[in-house]
Amino acid sequence: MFTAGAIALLVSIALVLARGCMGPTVFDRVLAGNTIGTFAVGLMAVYGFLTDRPEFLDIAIVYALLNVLSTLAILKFFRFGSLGDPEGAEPPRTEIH
Amino acid sequence: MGTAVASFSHWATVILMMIGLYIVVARGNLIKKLVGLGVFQTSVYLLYIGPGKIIGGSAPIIAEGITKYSNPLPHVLILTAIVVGVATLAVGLALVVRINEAFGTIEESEILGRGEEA
Amino acid sequence: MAWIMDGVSWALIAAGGFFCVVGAFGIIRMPDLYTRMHASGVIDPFGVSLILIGLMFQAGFTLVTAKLAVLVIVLLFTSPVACHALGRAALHRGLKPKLAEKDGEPSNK
Amino acid sequence: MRNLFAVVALGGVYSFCMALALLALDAVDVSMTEASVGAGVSTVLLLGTLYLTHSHEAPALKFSAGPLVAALATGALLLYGAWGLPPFGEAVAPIHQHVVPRYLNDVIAETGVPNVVTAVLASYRGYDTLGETSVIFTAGIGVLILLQGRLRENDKEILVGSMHQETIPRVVIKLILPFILLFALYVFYHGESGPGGGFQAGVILAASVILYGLIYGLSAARRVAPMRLLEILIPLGVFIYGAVGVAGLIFGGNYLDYFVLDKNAVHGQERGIFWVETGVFVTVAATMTAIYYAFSGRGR
Repeated sequence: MFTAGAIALLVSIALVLARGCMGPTVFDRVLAGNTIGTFAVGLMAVYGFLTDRPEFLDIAIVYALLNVLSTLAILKFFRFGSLGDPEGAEPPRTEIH
Repeated sequence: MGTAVASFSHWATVILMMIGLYIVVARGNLIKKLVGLGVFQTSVYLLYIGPGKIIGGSAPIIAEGITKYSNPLPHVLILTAIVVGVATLAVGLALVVRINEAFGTIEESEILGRGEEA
Repeated sequence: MAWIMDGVSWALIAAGGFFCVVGAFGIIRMPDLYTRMHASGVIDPFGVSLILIGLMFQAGFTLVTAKLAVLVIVLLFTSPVACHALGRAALHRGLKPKLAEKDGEPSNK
Repeated sequence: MRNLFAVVALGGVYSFCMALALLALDAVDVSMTEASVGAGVSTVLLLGTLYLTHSHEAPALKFSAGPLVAALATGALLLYGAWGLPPFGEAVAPIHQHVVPRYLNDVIAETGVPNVVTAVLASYRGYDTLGETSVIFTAGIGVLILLQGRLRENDKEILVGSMHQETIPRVVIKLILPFILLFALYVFYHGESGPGGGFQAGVILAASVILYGLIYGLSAARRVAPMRLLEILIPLGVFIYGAVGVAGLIFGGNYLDYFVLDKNAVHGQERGIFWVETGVFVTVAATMTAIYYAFSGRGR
């Protein structure tokens, strides 16, 4: 049963990874990365049950909490052009393809 | 077949190391060089952690009812290596920023050309 | 009693895995970023969360269940925010959604 | 791939996969470190550098075979070497014979710490970790020296949060931040009996400050964790670590010898490990935060 869940998650990771490699724009890649992070959380939980030691969910919680950070950093980068204070900073002319 | 699967970790290590080395040497962009260095580092992580795994063993946190543990020593070494790795990555990126301020570019070929002109 | 719990968690994990694969297919097959984000919306609340809830039934009333519950709640909070942030960033950079074709000519690409 | 943004985004994916692989190899502590570093810190550092430099790579001038040949030769050599390695996953391999059985068998009796990785890290191989901590300290100083000085011209106070148009991230992050802080402390205190410890907790704490800075602006983050405080904390961690060692000397043992820190030797070990982890925690957290400040506060 756990094996089935793990296999489903692994297949999904492979599919999304393909999108991350193809992704025409940067945002597609970031979306793929974010989704893979979510899958990784599930896979870590399932793996804990597979090996009969489900105490190690802490790693999954770290992922779940910090996964949002990189996406927000990219949002901020594209909207304000900097990671610190936004005032007066020109958004960089970044190409998205 | 069995041995091929079992040596998967060796293969992954070797392939990642080749990729990392190639990026570091062949790519002119300094940020990309640092990313390649990161790939190289992760291959070293695998090189250490892989042999430490015992099939049927468990994570090295002592608990009742478990008799076989994987080797904790590589974990210790690599744990510190990761944090040191990110610290050195920061130093490298800081150097890249300073190079960009001095030369206006982060391409190796352009920096070298600039040096010859001067 | 035990077999009921097992059955429920089996069903939840199977459904979660199904939704995960469906969402992943959506991310692969959909034509542009915004529709892909729509597909990824299936993954967080249905796919992974259902798997985690299914695991909760396996763990019983232990610390593990509490951690899994925290995990589900955190996922339900953060991943929509990440998606929202991504959509805002893309829209801000002028990435237009691909609209339906009108009168035989592609309206927007 | 010419766009360095794509490289950064895929680098995050790579780090995820790496953490999963490490988890599958039973290295829970390492996996946790990789998770917190890859998801939190390195992406932000790379993005900060991209902002300060260029985000597009110039096309390669010409293809040269030399690096490819070198890489392939290295790979061939490594495979040749791997031929002689013991088979994967066998308990009889030499790596499992030397000191490790002692660690695994005696760790509870000697230190009372179930997490062998923490015990080896802080106690058995304390010198190594002292070295690593000073490397991090040095790296932090190096980054600060390299990047301090040219601050952004309009370094004004910002009364409203920087992303005040972005209501949803602001509210949700406000909800989540306390949990991240709490979780960092949990990882720190739980590091003796579960995966975690000073390194991971430090990185998570720094990540929470980074998140705060991203959402509410750098000056708000500077108010929460002022640079002057960080300049004290970075050396303080190393100092705590060294002081534990000196305390061992004072009580009549060797440097970094914890058995003498308490009448009960096991309690002494626990105490020593705790303080050493505290030192690591303080240094790592302060250094990572200071590095973030240095990168994001620099003007272009």
